Order: sequence, then structure tokens, then C-alpha cells
Amino acid sequence: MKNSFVELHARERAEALLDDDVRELVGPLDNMISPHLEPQGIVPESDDGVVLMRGTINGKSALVISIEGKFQGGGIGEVSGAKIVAALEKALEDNQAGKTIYPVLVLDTGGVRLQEANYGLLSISEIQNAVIALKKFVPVIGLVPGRVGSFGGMSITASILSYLIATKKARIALNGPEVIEQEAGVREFDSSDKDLIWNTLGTKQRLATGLVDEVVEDTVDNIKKSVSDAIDAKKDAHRTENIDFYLSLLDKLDLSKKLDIDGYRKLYSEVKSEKHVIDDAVGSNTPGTKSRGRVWFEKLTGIKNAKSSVSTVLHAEKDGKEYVAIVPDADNKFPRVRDGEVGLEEGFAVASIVNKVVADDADKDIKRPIIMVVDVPSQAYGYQEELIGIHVALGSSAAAYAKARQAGHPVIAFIPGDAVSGGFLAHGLQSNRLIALDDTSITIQAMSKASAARITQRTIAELEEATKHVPAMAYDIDNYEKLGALYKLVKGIGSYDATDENVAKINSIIDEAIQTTVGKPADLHFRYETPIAIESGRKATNAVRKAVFEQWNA
Amino acid sequence: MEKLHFSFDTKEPIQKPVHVGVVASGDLEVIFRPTTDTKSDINIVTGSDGFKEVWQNVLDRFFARYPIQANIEINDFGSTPGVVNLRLTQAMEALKDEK
Amino acid sequence: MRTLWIFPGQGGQRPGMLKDVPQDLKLKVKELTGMELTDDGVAYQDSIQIQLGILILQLFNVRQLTQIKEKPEVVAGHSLGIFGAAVAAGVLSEDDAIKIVFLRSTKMKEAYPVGYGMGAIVGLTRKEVTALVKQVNAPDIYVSNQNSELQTALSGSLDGINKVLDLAKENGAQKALILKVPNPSHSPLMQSAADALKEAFKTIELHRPTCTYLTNYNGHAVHTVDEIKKDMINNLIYPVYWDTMMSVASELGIDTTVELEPGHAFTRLIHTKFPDLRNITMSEMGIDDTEFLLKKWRKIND
Amino acid sequence: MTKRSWTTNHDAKNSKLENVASMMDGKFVKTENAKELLEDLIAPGDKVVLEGDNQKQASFLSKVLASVDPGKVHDLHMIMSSVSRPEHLDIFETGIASKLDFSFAGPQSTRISQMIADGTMNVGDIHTYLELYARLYVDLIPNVVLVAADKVDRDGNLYTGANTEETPVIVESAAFKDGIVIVQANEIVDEVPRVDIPGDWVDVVVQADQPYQLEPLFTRDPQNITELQILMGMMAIRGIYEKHNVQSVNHGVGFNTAAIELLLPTYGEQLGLKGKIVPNWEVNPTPTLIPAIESGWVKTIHSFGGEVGMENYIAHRPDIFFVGKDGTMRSNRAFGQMAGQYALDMFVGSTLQIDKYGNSSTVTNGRLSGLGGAPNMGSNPTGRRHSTPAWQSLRPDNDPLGKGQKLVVQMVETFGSNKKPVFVDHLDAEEVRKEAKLANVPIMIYSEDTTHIVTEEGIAYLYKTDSMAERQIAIEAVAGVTPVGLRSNPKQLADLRARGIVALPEDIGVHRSEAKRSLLAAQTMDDIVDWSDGLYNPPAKFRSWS
Repeated sequence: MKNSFVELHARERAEALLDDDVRELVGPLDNMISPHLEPQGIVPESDDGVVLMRGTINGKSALVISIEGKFQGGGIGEVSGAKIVAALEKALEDNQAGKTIYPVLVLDTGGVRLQEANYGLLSISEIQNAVIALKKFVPVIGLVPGRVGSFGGMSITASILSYLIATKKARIALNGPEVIEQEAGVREFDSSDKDLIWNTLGTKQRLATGLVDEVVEDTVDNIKKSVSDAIDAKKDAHRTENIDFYLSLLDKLDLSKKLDIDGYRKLYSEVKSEKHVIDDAVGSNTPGTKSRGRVWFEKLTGIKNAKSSVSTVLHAEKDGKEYVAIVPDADNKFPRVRDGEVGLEEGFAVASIVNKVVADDADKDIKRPIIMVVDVPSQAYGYQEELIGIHVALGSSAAAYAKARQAGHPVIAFIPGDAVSGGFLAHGLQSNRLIALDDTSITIQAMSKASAARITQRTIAELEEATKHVPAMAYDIDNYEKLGALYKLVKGIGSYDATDENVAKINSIIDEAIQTTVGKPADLHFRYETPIAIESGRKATNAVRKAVFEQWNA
Repeated sequence: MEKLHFSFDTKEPIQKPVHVGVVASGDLEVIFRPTTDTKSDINIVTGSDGFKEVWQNVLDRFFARYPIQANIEINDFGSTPGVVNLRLTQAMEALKDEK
Repeated sequence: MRTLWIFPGQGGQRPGMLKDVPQDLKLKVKELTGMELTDDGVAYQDSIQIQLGILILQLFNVRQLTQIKEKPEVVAGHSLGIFGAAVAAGVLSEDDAIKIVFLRSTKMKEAYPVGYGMGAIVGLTRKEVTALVKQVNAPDIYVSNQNSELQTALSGSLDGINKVLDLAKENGAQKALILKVPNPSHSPLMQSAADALKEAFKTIELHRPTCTYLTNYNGHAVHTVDEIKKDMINNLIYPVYWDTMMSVASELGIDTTVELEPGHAFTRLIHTKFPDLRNITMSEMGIDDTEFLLKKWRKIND
Repeated sequence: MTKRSWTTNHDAKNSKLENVASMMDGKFVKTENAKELLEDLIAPGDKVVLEGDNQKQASFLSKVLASVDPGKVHDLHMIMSSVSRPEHLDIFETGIASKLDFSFAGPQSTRISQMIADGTMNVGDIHTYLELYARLYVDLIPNVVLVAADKVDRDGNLYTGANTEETPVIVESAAFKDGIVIVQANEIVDEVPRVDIPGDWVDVVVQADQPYQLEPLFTRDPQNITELQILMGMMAIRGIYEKHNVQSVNHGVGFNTAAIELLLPTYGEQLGLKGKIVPNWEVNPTPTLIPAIESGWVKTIHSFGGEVGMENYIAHRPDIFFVGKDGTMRSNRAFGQMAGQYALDMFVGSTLQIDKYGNSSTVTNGRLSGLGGAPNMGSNPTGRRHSTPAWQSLRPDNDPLGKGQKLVVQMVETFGSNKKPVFVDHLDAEEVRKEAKLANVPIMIYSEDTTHIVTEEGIAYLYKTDSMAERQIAIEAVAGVTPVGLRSNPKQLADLRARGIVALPEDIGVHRSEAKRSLLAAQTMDDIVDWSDGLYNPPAKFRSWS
């Protein structure tokens, strides 16, 4: 319509939301481009596709972060991610100092920029951490105007925001239909069926099932008013604190037939939320489906053939530390969650467990450390997972871990197995120390090679060629170490070698890691300050942070 | 991807920096910065290879009409000469604006 | 619903692609040609192994599609692919196809003059490429396959081709490269292969096509045995006018394409040219997903 | 001396109708007897008109014709305004037909070029629509016509409604020259909403097995309009519509014209032009005109044909469209083409190639897409005598006997989406003439008829040039960095601008930075539906999802 917001570019959108007097931070003239695109033959953009702009919204001091959906599909890379994180951290500082400033995120993004895969994942987890901290002071409003909409890791972020406004030209989901078709076949999700896609992921359906809070007409005035009103009303949908509701919903889900849109709307409206408590894992004599995560959980907690009320999520306390693991169940009632993926139930169960640990220790000075045992091949790829909103499930567990860490619980991730994409964001990347085994069988990545090749329209051979130039693209743990995010890469222990001696060694490394967190800020800055990070791994990140901090105040 | 460099002997120095456009498919971004040189340097990063001659023609024509002295950076994702010219002339309009 | 079956030529072969192909087809190859298909990296350096491998893979796909009661309105093969297409159109038997492709690949291997091959130019029209060839004016350079409006192949002497490729790069070509094809296919230099095939076809019984067949040598929609026979015999001495074939397919009113194995190169080409068509690539979707989609689209259409 | 009979045609028609009488129930024949009917009524070598402009196709009858026995019916001389369905050409492969006179063949341009080249088809000639219809009454008088109607009553009265299009002009040429009129009907009813074509003109009616094919040819999704097209639209509105005070116009189908239609209610309003320009239109009911209609820009629209999805909107806007008492539109292609030639101030179109002189053609990649209506409307009718301010504004000052001329505007970007230049020294059409053995090069619009060329660089006012040499220089000045444009130089440009022969955006007060998609009155099909209060119902393939 006249004065359409969707038609505007990211910079124009930021200007449209803010009153007249605006100031951009680290703009195109600062030319902080991504160093990882040119080596792969991709043309960079001077602002790396993210606009940071300070000003006021109807007089209220505000920071607008606007992602350019037209540049590389709005994918988050190292520089663009660092710009967002640094700006959110300065906003947090101001709010903590009583200088109220409201952050607004304009999401037009496919999630991780596949050409900078692991940088994208790291940045997205850091964005989520900053949002959780900010929400203690001010509402963090999200806006999904469309054409691209919101996908991938940034949809997990969207679920964590206080309030989500969209137009009817947007779609919101974790996995795009092409990725689900690639991973699970066309009968799971036919990516050529436009009606099915929009009726499932479009904002009309998302509004009806609690994944979007408001759908507005696509004009600048309407959208600015909604954002401003949402700030005034201090709106908060608490979308990632709806855990018992969703666990109750999953209990009632009839898995014998394929869930469709009407079926879900009916179920969603009828479910009554009941309190769920997931007890500690107990020993048994029937071994669960084998996985590296299960082997180490059982050895670290001393529970043999551990099982729990949720077959895929084990947790137990040992020597004052709470261990949490996601494990496979070959005959899980959820057909798309049989190889250890993080699906709906896993996300909400982990959130329930971690929130309980925090609640139990609320009035204690020393907070119990939480140890994630990470072996997650990916998030679940399924139609009903998207229909219900798997991005909210993963957002719930990511938020739970972040809140735990910010409440003083040391959160340590021990990685004996895979750590991929949404699974790693939900169960792994909110830890402030990452310990991984140096084993070639471990994959740390944002997407399977087949899907990444299809989305970036390259052959798998071309993809592998690219990984030689950009460590962040690589799938193996040695390249991952080059990013500087690991606390420790443990050599000499294979991912299945959970001998007593090795378990003891890992335990001591975990305890040591816990000690390094004592008295330190409960944020994720550790990753920027390791020798590798400073020297090469996060050089661009640190340069961007410096520039944003310098330019924050005029 | 190709990186191209051109330079033109010009005389009218520009007073302020200007940025126009987005690196979308079929589009480009253009950045003008004031320079102390007595010539204009143009650095182009383009996703479409083999169009050096066409870029030369577009820039010859542009500088013939607007002989400005500036440091110019272009990031191009496969735009036609018409779109390149539109962005360059839009940058000229932005230079004249007081806003 | 009107479907076009696409049969790709050499290029998409990869080790292990024959793992699901039934034993009887592999035995047929052994009995009729004496060749043992090893379906591994070494095999796919040899033109005979490649061509016979791709052929029986496509014969298997045709059996699978026929089993789920699918029939094409139009078939289109690219170079080697025309023999699979001829079988799908009911013109050529499986056995004769195997024998012909064995002869064809053997002849191509023999006609292996060092210093001859193919090149490809992306970004110039056929008219522009032809003008460059004329400009170079060296012997044995032929403008060959036209895979899309701006993708033209060259066939002939590698020295000559390289001169044209250099010229192309200076005239706005995005890509100009030598192809990994050991002989000047689809040019008059392959006349010996055409003669051998002409001889062989004298003793082969052909039947009326049950659907429309798109010829490589001039991009026409044909319905007669003679036209298809001419295309098979002369396939190697004429360019493949693939771009024209796809325009004709669209004009015949096809709305769905099924690309048989291996690979999906031609689906990508036709999707850029006609984005509204629905596409299936059997290399990525197995026969079950293919059946699911075709049944679903047919319900929507009819 | 035997007396000569003067009713040979009449008698021949009657005897043919008699030997199908057994199949007839009044004027009606059962669907399953259609093949036999055609085999009996059509004689070898007959001239047969098969209705099919680029929207409405007598698709049932064309399929039946393709199924007749070539032994009984062969060597037909087909006369078709638009060749667009596969079976339209299959009948030449099977020998049912051998000669064709036509106007447009865009949807079958590859096959028809092949058939002409290898002699499967003998082409009488290529026409614009109006001259083809005219020849139906002179030297191409049909023996049989196969047409389509929406509803038919017991007496054979036809209701063709919004898609009347070319049915009347075809039927009349046969009805009064002893030709046989065969109609496929979507529905046979007791009473038709109104009579578009009287039953007296109709011989035989067959119930079709499914409704005739209708293509939404004039629908353009605003989603695909680019900033360059918006800039060119702004320049045209300012530098042509406003400058020449244009009152009546035809828009060729395309994104450039769609952009102009969507800029009237916004940019046009800003310039204060509402009520001052283009109240009267000869154009198909293109949805992109809805915002301009609703904002009061448009007074009248007459259409060549209907547009799928617009029926309900038109029925609610009888003040604007030509609507019968039953509330549905009546289109007329022959009268529309005549209006396009004689009654308009301006034609605005686009093309694929323009040569250095200003001749343009839509032949692509060596394929003949035919001519259609543009050459007719894109030409200066020297026979016209009445004048209008727009015509006068093109009258050379020093010509006492001058009477001005029609504005013919070609809008093109200098480079096509395939990055090939639109301005060339030689048109591809010149080669196609040899391959297709045509008498003339198939030029769409000749240079002398072209009064303005608009590119993203500026406007060339060709009518102001006094020689072919000066016309070439003016074209070069706006042809960008194409081979033609590279011949221009700053001095020439400055001189042409000074003399008003060429205008750049800044010369006519157009700001390039305003050329933004948000300036369009509608950006998506949904926006157009909203503008129409939900009356417009986009065809499936244009539905924008939300």
C-alpha cells in the first residue's frame, strides 16, 4: 500500500521507525566488511548487511537493529553478528546505568550465513544471551516485516524476544521447507506446495498459535505505532516460559496420524497447562540407544543404563554438579527424533530441568554448576515440528541455560559428540566454557553438507573446497578450534573412550573450568579473550566491538 | 568474482561522503568519499566476470557528464549498466541534497 | 498434466550410482557386450563404462516409472541420453540400446585424436560465439551444443578452441573453459562414429514412438521412426540444440519435468528458463517421493 | 445458353447442412458427434477461421479439428489471429491444414519458425489484427468459422460477455457470405443474459467438454516492477503525458506501462495532474489500473477483450467500462483496434530491440513471434483528420499544411535482463526474414512512426528531429553504453538538451532518488485486491501469498 514498510531497505526501515534525529553506528563508510566472503568469490556489502541506528521512537530513546534481507538472504556472519551483539551490550550497559534505551530488532533473515556457518552460530548464541540480560530492564521488541521473514537460528532468537510484531507478508520457522524436504523427503514437507508453506508458516497461522503477538498492516505509520505502543505497554509474551503448557500439549498429541493445520489449532486451543517435573535419571538393566552423549553421561553420573520419564533427556546431580544430556531413542514416539536430534520435547524438557535447578538454588549463594553433555546431530527436521514451533522449544532451553548462567550457575559444555546447528544453539552454545574431545568423528557445523550445498546452490565438492579457505565453514573440530571459542580441546581421548581414567581426567578439566568462572562476569566474553580468538579466531569480531563501543556515544 | 580498478583525471572535488544502494541480486552499492587527489579512483568488486569493458564505458560516460573528484567504491551483484548508472546518478543527487 | 522426461548425457556419473540397478540389466551388458561394469572411480575414467553405466541406470529408471503407471507426453535426451529416451518412447528395445551404446562409446574411444575435444562459453549468444569462431578463422573449430541461450559449446581442435575462449573472455563471457570430454563430440569430425552407427541400425528393428520425441540435431518435436533413427545415427556429428528443444517442449504445453539419473543439471537449466514448471530429479528423490509428487500434482491438475 | 445460377454458395452451404441434419437437434449437435460434424461440414482446401486471440481460445473445437481424419479433411487454409495452442500447429504436421494467415504466434514462436523453415507450413502472410479482420471481408472470406461462446440459448443466440473479443467480426464474415458458423458453447441455457451475437448468424452449436481456455495475458504482478521502470514511468508522466496534454491512450502490456498506471495516483497526484491527463483509455481491463480508477483518474475504458479475475470488479464499475444491461462487460477487438489506430492521442509500448534509426522488433533469438496489435496502434494514421491538443503539440512550427501526428512512445531499458544491448545496429528480425522466407522484415514499429523513445537515461523527442542523421544522434544520446549509445558525445548531448530534443531526468524535474517501489500505489496483488475492496479476484498463479 502507500508508504509500505516491507518495500524499504534495512537502512530506510531503521530511519522510518525512528524520529527525525538519527545516528548510525559502524555504517557503510566505516567499511567493516566480512573478511570471509571474498575468499569464496562472494561480493561483500560495506555494512555486512546489518544497520545499527540510535535515535528516539516517539521521544523514547531507542536502538534499531535492522537486518538487510536482500544481502545474502539476511544471513548472520561474524561481522554482522558482532555488530548486533556489541550494540545490545552497550544498550544493556546504559539500561544498567539507569539510562533507559529500548532495543528493536527488525528480523529479515534466513538465520546463519552458511558461508560463515560457525561464526553465525556463535554470534546468534551471543545475541540471545544479550537479549536475555536486557529483558530484565526493558522490553526487546521484534519486528518481522517480510519478504524473507525469519528462519534458522534467528527464529530461536525471535522466540526469546519480549514481543513479536509481523506483517502478513512474512513467514517464521526454524527450518525452511527446502531443508526439511532435503533432510526428510518430500512427503514430510513438499517445498513446491506454496499454499501448504504459507498456511503453515505464514503469520496468520503463527498469530493463531501464539508464535507471533501482533500482525499489522504494511505501512510505516502502522508499524511505528505498534512498536511504540508495545514499548509503552512494556509488552512481554514470555514465549519461552510456556514450558508446562507445551509439555502438556505434547502429551495430548496424537502421533498416529499426520498433524494438520486445523488439527493443531484445535489442540492448541483446548490444552490445559499442567505442572511437569522431570525426575533425575535412574539406573536400569536395559541399555538405551547407543550414543557418545549417553556413554559419557552414564560414566560421569555413575548411573548404568540411565533412563528417565522423557526417553531422550537424561539429567542427574553428582558431586554437586547437575549433568544434562540429550540422547537418541531409536523407537521414539516422535518419528523425526530418533537419532538424538533436539526436537520439541527435548527443548521443553531441558528448559523445565534447568529452570528447576535455578529455582531450587534461588536463595543459595553458591549456585550448582550445570554440565551439558553435548552430542546432538542437529535439530529435528519435521513438518509438525515447524507447525507447533520447534524454534520456541529450542529458544526455551537456550533461554533457560542463559538465565541460569546469568543467575550465577557456571554452565559448562562438554562435547564428546556432534554439535550441529539449532541443536547446538539449544544445548551447548549458552555455556560460558566449551570443552571438546579432539576426535575426527565429531562434527561442529550449521547445516548438513547436502542441505548447505542445496541452499547455497553449490555442489558438495565446491562446498568442501570453500572450507579449506574459511575455517568457520569447516565441519571438523580442529578447524573449529581456530575460531578461539573453546576453553579446552582435550587430546588423546576418543569420543567413545569413557574409561574410568578418562572420565576422571574430564571431571578434573570440568572442575578446573568451573573454577575459571568464579568471580568472573556471567557473560560469554571468554570467547573473545582466548589467545586464539585475539590473535586470529575473533579478530574481526573484536575490531567490530571496539568500533561500536567507540561510536556508541556521539 | 572480479576486482576492477579505474581512475579518471577530474577537477570538481566533492565535499561530503555519500552511500547509495544495496548488494542485492541485480543491484549494487556505491560509496563516494572526498579525496585530496586530483583524480578519481574507482574500485569495483563485482559478482559478474568479463564486463571490464562495459564498466569502462559506463564510467567514461558518467565522468564525462559529472567530472567529480572522489574515491569511489562499488560492490556489484550482477546489475545491468542501466542500474549502475542509476545508482551513480542517485549518489550525485544525494551530494547536492543539504539533508 | 503433461510430463517431459529428461535423459541427461555424460557428466553426472559417480561411483556407486549403479547399486540399486537390478542384476538382470548388468547381466545383459555382460552377455551383449562382454563388459563388466565395475561402477567405481577407475571405471568412470573410461567412456565405455560411463556410457553403458548411465544407460542402464536410465533403463532402470524407465522401468521404475512404468511400474508406477507413469507415461511421458514428451521425451528429451541429451547426447547419450537419446538412447534412453528412445527406449522410453517404445522405439528401441533395451537390448538394442545396450548394443548401440557399446558401439557408440567404442567408436568414440577409437576416434580419439589427441589435441581434439570440447570447450564451453557462458554469457554469449550463439550468434556472438559464431562471430568469434569466424574471427579466429582456424581449421576444425565448430560451434556445437546449445544448452541455453547463453551457454554454447565448441567442438574440434583444442588449439583453435583455446583461441576462441580467450577472445570470448574479452567480450563479456562470464566463463570460457575446456571441458573434460576427450573427443570433439557433436561436430563433423565424428563422421566415422556416425557411419558405424548407420551400418548397425540396418539390422535393428524399430517401432513407432508412443509419445513425442525431441530431436537433438534440430530441436524438432517428431513422431516418426525415421526421424528418431536419423537423430540416433547422426547424433555425434550435429550439435545438440537443447535450448530449442526446451522451448518446443514448453510450446507443446508440458507443465512437469522428470529428470532421470544421474544428476540434476538439466533441471536447473529448464528451471531458469521456465520457472513455473514443476520439477522432479530422480537422483535426489527416490521413486517413492517421485510417485507421491506426481500423484499429488495430477490430482491438483485434472 | 444455360442460365448462370447466382446462388451457388448458398446451395452448397444448404446441401452441406442437409447431410448433417441427422445429427442436428435444431441447431444443436451432441459433444460426441463434433468430430463427425467437422468432417462433414469442412471440405478439403476450405478457408477456416479458428477463433483464438491471445486470450480466448476455441480450445474444444481446435482439439476436435486436430482429431479429424486427414483423409477427409486436408489442405485447409487456416486464418487465425493468434497461434497459441499446441494443436494449432499439429494440424499442419498431419496435413489437415497446409496454409496459414495469422497475426501473432508468441506462445508457439519456436515451432512455427521451424515449420515455416522446413516447409511443413506455407505462410500466406503475417498481419496486424485489424488488417486480418478486414481481409475476412475482401480476399480471405472464410468457408467455415469455429468460434466460442459462454452461453447459447435454444435459438442459437450467443452470449459472449466480457470475452466477446473477435467473435462478432469473425461470425459476420461467414454468416453473410454463405460460410458455416460453428460455435462451441460453455453452457446451453433457456435464456441468455443478453444477445451479443444473434442466432440468425449461427448455424451449428456444440456443447464443449470443458470451458474454453482463457489466458490472463494483461495481468502484471506489481511485485516485479523495478526502480528503473519507476524512474522511466516518472519521466514519461512528466516529459510526455503532462508536456503533450495527452487525453487518450493505449498501453501495450508490460512492466513499464504497469509502472505508469501505478504512479498516476501517487506521483501523478503530487504533480497536480489528476483530472488533467488521460481520462480516456483503449486498453484491456488490466488490474494495475484499479488504483487509478478508484482515485478518479480514469473516466472511460473500452477493451479489446476481458481479463480473468476482473469480471466482478467491472460489473461494479459500469460508469467506467462498456457494460451491457445484464451488468457484464462487452469487449470488441476489431473496434478496439480501430480506436487504437484512429481515436487515440498516444500509444505507449515496449520492445526487445531498437536499431540505430529507431525501428523496433520483438523477434528474439531468431524466432518469429508475429506482430499482434502494436504495429497498428504504434503507427501514425495519415488518414485521420480530427485534431487534438496532443496531436497539435507535435505539429512542426514551419509547416502550414501540417496537422501534427499521433504520439508513439517506445519505452526500453538500454540493456535487457540477459545483459545484451537493446539498441543494436541490425535487428535480429532482418535474419528471420530470410529464414522464414517473408516478403518484408517483420518490423514491429517503424522509425518514422516513433515520436518518443524513453530509456533509463532520458527521453529522445524524435519528432523534433529534422533529418534521419539528427534522429540517430538523438537516439545515441539516450542509448547508454550500448554500441549505438557509445557513438554519442557530451557536445552532441549538450546541444540536443539545449534544443529540447533530448531531456535527462533533471531537465524535467524528475529526482532519481524518488524512484522507489514505495512510490507505487500498490506493490503486490494483495494491495490491488484491497484497492478494489475485494472485487478483483486474481487468477491462481498471481495470488500473492500471505
